Amino acid sequence: MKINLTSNELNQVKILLGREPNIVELGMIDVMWSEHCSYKSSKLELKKIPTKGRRVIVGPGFDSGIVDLGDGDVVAFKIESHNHPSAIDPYNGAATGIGGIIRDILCTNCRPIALLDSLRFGKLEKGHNRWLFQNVIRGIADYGNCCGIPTVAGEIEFDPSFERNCLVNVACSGIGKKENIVLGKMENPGDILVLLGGSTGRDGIHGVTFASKTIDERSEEDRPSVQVGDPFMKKIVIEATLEALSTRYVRGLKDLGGGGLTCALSEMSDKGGVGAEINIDKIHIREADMAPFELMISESQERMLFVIKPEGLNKILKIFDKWEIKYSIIGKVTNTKKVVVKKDKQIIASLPPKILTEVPPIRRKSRKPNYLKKFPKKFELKQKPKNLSQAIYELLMMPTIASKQYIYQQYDHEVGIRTVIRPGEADAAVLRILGKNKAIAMKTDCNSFHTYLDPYYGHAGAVAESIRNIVVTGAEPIAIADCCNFGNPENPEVFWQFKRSIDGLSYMLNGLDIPCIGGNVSFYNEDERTSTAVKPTIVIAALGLIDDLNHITTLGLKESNQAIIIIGKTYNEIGGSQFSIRFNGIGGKVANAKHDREKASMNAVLSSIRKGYITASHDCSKGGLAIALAKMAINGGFGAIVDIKKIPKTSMNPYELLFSESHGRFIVSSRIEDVGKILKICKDNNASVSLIGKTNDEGTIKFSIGKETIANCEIKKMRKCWKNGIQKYIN
Amino acid sequence: MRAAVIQFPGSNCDYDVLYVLNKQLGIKADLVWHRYFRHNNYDFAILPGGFSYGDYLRAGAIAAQSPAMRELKEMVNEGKAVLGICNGFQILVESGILPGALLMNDCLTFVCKWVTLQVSSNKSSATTLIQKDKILRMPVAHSEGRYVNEKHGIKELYENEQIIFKYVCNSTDDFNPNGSMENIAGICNLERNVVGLMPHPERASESAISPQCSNDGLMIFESMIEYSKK
Amino acid sequence: MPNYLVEVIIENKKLAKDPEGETIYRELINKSGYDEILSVRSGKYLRLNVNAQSKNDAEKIVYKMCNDLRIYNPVVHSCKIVAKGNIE
Amino acid sequence: MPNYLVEVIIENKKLAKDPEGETIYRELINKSGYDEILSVRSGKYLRLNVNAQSKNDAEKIVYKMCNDLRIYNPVVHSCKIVAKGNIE
Ligand SMILES: Nc1ncnc2c1ncn2[C@@H]1O[C@H](COP(=O)(O)OP(=O)(O)O)[C@@H](O)[C@H]1O
Ligand SMILES: [Mg+2]
Repeated sequence: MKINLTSNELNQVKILLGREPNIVELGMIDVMWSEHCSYKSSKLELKKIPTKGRRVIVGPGFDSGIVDLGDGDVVAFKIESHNHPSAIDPYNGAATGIGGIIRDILCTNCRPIALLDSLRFGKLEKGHNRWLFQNVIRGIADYGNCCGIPTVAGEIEFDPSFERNCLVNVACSGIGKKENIVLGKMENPGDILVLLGGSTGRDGIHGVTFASKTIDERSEEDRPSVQVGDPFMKKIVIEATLEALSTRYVRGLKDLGGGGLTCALSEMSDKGGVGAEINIDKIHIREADMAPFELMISESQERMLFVIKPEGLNKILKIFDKWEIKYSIIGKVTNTKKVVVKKDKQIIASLPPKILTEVPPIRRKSRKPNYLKKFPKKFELKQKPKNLSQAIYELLMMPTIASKQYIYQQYDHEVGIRTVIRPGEADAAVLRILGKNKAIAMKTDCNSFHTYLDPYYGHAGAVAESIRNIVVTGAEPIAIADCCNFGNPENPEVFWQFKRSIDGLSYMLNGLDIPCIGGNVSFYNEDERTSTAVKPTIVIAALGLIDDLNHITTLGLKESNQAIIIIGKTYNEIGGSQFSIRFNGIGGKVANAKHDREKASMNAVLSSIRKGYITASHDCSKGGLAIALAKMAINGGFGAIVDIKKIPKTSMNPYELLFSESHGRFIVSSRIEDVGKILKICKDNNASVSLIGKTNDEGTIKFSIGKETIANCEIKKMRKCWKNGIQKYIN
Repeated sequence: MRAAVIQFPGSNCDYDVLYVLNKQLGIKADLVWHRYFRHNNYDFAILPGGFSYGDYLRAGAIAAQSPAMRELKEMVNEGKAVLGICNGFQILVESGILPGALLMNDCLTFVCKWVTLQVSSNKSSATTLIQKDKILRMPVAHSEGRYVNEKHGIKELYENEQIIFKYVCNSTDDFNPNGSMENIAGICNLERNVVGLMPHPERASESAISPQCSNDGLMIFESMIEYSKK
Repeated sequence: MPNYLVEVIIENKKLAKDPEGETIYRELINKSGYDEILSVRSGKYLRLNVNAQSKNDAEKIVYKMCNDLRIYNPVVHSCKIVAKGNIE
Repeated sequence: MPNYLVEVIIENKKLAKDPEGETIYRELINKSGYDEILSVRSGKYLRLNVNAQSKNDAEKIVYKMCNDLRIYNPVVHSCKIVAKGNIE
């Protein structure tokens, strides 16, 4: 057996336990003390993130967070990474990532209704990156589609830092009733433990310790630990589980993910202050002669652990039989406050759950990275694009900005008949609550070019951008979940990035008064040989509530002769922008997201949408004003003329006005007669605002400074550039 | 009037169809677990979309062999209306109730998008209330939807007016999403009571969730109800 | 009774085309360097473990099964069944 | 130079799950009473026509191609390449 505990940790274990652990116990402790299960490097930092809010029913600490939508409706929401498996087997790695996040939602007794995927790869010019990209997407598509859960939104970035470590983050939301929520807890001694679903095998061993290591030669031996997903089995597990939960005989439920049975048993018994006893001979297995510790730590897919009231057992087993799904009655809840494992009636492990769940945190060293000192503070245009029109066409072709149709067309984004706003129609996806005049909006975001130059403001910005993306559809933001992706935390420079990132994220959440209801940390996204770590990336998944389906707004321009209005001020912040990256490389001052500005603009936009004044709205982010407006024109088919002199601003440089990625900005269109009302709402909210132009049907987007035209782009040509940006790399 | 929505393991548009029948059209419709399906309890049946048995082997191939299909064949023989949507269509083809085959899309990937259809014939249980040649908007979502048949099979489909829906050009994009022969999107049997189609009418039955406010799909369900009244 | 390994190979008939084989072939030509490869056909493969009196019997059982259960669709597929040596 | 028929069979590794094969076996073959069939593994099949000096060479070319084009992923798949007699 390979042990990853350090000798120091092993000593701590002995002290805590007051004796030597036996081999089974050691296996269990080893897996639970891994970075992935224990959060030992991150937990002190994560404590800083605000998690409370009036709608929060369940915050971090359970399988997924849950928020209250009113009228008894709740939404479970969670995001998770599956980076390491995806890097070596993009198809199965991504597929089982989807499988895992679905289970997290399912075990709260909410029906999973939507998936989101947030992806990062190296550049598509390289064959290896194309292989990862195409197979990750196929993996997500095959799994999500088969389970009947629509994949409704996401984002994608391309940057060389993700070449050897692609990032695959997936989020899921589920809908349920407040009174029916079930948690991952055991509370009543005597309740029966039933393991449902896939059989336990060696295929799932050491996935966790694998995710807590960098990818190097060692993964050769680890390789069999990438699992094959079975979405058909998952679909059956979903339906059988929901049917079983509807009997109300299920008192607790947890999915088996990282740490397998060990994790489920220890966390559930710890949360309820009880104990658990199981008999491993009862577990249904894939392979004969598995060692007890293997059974205890295997992470074989598609499994759930049910805590069932004894009087309801038969009824529930009948449901499992109807679905022809395998299960085993493995043990019961006890009052011993110990997790006890038996084999042939002999006790082979007996541990207090706390030793498995409360792993001592590690205080990591942190130091400002050297690379940050290299970048010039001031951005200088060394290489100028031929002309501004050309710059716009070229930015539209950048895969990070270009159309994502190639991706989302492979995802069933409509199954479930809830999808009101599909990918491509607005910044966020909108799904209705069946039978109600309500909907939820969701989107994931992070700009890793910003976060690399400034983890603090970059992540304040990631929060702001994800929230803006749901606000533009007409949703009130209610919560976020976060997924951290960093290099090796033992490297002080990486840990500095992590700390600053969490600080920036917390700053914005506190300022906007939005709680974080869950998250996930993935470290060691780093190529050991070249010690290149991924750009620091905390993906924010934002969730919003729309309380009237009539208020939903999309991004395409709707008619000619409507007003174009910009809300929010444009600063001299072109560092880390797509424009800068395309023409000058990375460097310069990154957009600083400030919560007061965000709040002012968001409130103004939201009230204007809810009053019905806004006909189209789009968040202004990657590529700046020029690209935001271009996308609105491409989508709606109407052109526009805009005078950039009128933009609320701090500088008069046209590059900055068109391409700066300052936060807190929205572009909206409205009927001419509503302009005054919108301006007033903005003023009341203290938001900078200006009427900058008008839509037309001339088939072009024209930017001018006063009377002088500085760029004039054909919609047709822009559409072509934008549509081909990714597509041209396929076949 | 009572309708059955037959649920196989892996069906995933079952609840969607049920919602349209029950909530939109006020029809009594039951979700019926495939093993419990008995044809004489129902006036018409729908095989919903999804991934029955995970699409393993071939989409619809395993469900086609299930006992539920024996029941369904009796229902078909009695002349009752049967509609197969997407995976339901695949099951009908795999069980031999409808001719031909539905193979992997030309593009080798799953395709989810809205398409334009033309009603090639209104002589079928699913189109009795729709004008011939009418244009409908509806989404597709499948990876095995390419309709293939032998030359004489296609000829027979034409001769007997069995082609019910075709993908047609709507000026943008590739209009045929999967490379189907003759742009076939849906067909019926010789007796015209069984119809299968790849697009999803249940996703186009409410303007609130349609990009162009289309509720064209509703007409297909209404046609089935009308047909079953006879 | 001995056990036999029986292979089932299902390919698309010509009328059904072979988009997957064609794509792989196109990739080969595009990436060049593989001029020696003249054509590619793709198919589905099943490997069965069959308990039978003889190789011939094993093939017969699988043949009947493939037709009864429509492991292939004769309109568009060809199906090849070959029993290999017996398995210990 | 002669042409060889080269077969490529890609399966999930022996110890990996094979949900497709397992489902075909459980839901189709076993339920239909084919008790003589004891197990099923599923895979992908490619049949190539290769111009080469020898059988051995043909196999080598295909092996290289399968790796270059990532026809299979060695992390989860096993890949068997067999050159058959030459084709006239
Ligand atoms: N990986 C993905 N999966 C699903 N949908 C995606 C993905 N990436 C982008 N999208 C969708 O494509 C649309 C455009 O996204 P994006 O190019 O990021 O737009 P913008 O930056 O203008 O907001 C959005 O609806 C988004 O949800
Ligand atoms: Mg956006």
